[in-house]
Amino acid sequence: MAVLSLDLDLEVFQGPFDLLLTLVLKEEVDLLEVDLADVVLAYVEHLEGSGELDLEATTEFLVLIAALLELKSRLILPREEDEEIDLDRAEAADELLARMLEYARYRRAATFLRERIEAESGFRYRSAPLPEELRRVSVDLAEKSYEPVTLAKALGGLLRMPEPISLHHVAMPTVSVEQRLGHLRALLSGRGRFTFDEAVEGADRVTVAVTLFALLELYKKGEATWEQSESFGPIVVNAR
Amino acid sequence: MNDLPRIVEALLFLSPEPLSVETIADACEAGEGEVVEALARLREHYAEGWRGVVLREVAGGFTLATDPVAEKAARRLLARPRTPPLTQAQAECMAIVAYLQPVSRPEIARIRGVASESAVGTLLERGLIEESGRSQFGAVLYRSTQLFQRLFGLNGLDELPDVAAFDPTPEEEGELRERLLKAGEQRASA
Amino acid sequence: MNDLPRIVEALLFLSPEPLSVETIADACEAGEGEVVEALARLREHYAEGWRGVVLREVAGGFTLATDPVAEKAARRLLARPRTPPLTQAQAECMAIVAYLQPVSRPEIARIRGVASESAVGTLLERGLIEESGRSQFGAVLYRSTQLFQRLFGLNGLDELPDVAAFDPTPEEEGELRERLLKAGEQRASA
Repeated sequence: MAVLSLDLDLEVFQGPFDLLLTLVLKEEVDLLEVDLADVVLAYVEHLEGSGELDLEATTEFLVLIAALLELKSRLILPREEDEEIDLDRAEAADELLARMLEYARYRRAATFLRERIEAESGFRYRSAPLPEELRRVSVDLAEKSYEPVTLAKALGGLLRMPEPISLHHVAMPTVSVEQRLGHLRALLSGRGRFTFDEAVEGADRVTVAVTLFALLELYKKGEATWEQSESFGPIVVNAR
Repeated sequence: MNDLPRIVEALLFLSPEPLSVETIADACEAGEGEVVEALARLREHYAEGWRGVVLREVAGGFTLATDPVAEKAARRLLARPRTPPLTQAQAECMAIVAYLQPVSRPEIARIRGVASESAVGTLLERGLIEESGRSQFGAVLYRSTQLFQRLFGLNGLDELPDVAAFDPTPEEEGELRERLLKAGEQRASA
Repeated sequence: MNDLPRIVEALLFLSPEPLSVETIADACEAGEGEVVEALARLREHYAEGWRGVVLREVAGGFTLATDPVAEKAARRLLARPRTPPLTQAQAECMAIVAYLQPVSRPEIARIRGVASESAVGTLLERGLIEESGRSQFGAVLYRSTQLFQRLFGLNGLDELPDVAAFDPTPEEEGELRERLLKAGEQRASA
């Protein structure tokens, strides 16, 4: 089944995937309101249902969903406050189309190359060893062709100790979005205002990531807003 | 009787790689003009149609190869499959490297929208691409090889068609957009 | 028009070994009589005297070989060392042999953290390294050649540049080989 006809049943939209794309492009559906996780779930369900993995279709789906996710994350986090969201949205839709077109370009170039190698495969080249009398290379004919410093560089590079292997990621994440949502809500109702750093004090990386996810969820539900006065500066979260 | 065409033929027969006019001229201690002429004479002989070997210009030089007429017999004799065809993923990675080189693996993944480790690995292993330094962010860069040109029958990278030739035409692009929109309207009003 | 002489010519061109009439007939799925006839026709063409390649009948069967007229040019062409740029793997193997010689292949692999068969093979084939006896455990040892020094413009191994400039941990004391092995072990397990 083509990815584009994948049937979706979302909160803000019911219908095939290509229609959703169309409406996003026409700005009739607000990408901010589309739950992309549900789109992914619908696709996974469809895959499970069909029992087979169509690599081409899956690739196409991943390209589309990745582009949509990137767009959406940009919409959620406008770079400058005074930037018009609508302008961003139009730009974003154009970029989605541009990315699809770029990929289409190399897909077609790939078809060209495949046909070319196929057409060439009847030609074979000789790979026989040289006759004995011609095998000796003459040192006298050799001229300087390489820089000795490349050797020192190559050897120096080998002395570099690789990072010790981290087994950190093997540990199962034990923190859920629900837990972090609860944590953030408690902070909100307690103080009404806190910094992100305070919210994740002493937490490991996975917890920090999940907390960020929970924060996005709060924003989406209209429970909180945040501000950051400069890049990498503290993020202040306020109850809405 | 001029021996040059004979000598050139012998060199082409022996050399494992395509030979440029300059290299041949050096080896023969002859002028490049003479070599070009000798190659033209050889080409005539090889073009006569009864030969099982053809003179080809690939990867920036001249080389001899068997005519496809012998492919089936050659496969039986050498018990070696011909060049395996490329999978779609490999072909896409190959196209991106060929056109954008030097290009990094993350960039390939960005264009294709999926991680491309295994396809890039296979292309490396088959000698179709090779490393070519590192990007400013430390990612390994890749470029195409001489072997790529040989296997694809190209005499140089400039023989690749302009990549813009593969772009959807403005009409096609407009049509694509319009078709999407129209389908959307019909469904939306239904 | 009969394609058999063309196909036979192509097979002789490809095969590094002389081919018997029987082998050719099998590959072409033709009768031995037809092959003998095709060979006779080829012989006529090759006997015309303008070719740089000749058809020879030797102990094991038929083979193509270059005519002695091309020998001098062939020597000039092929006796010149080939010097395509070294890949990263080749440069690393070359550096290990140059600085630590004599050194065995397993040791090279341990230092690099990956098997290095193909890079070492290429260096051998290009004459940059050569065998130099065996280690106490029976592994072949390698050292750099005269050709290596010529191609890198060195008058002696003592002219190899100091590694310290590219050594990330110059303050660390100890034997170069030992430190390389240690780093290699970590790479292999990474």
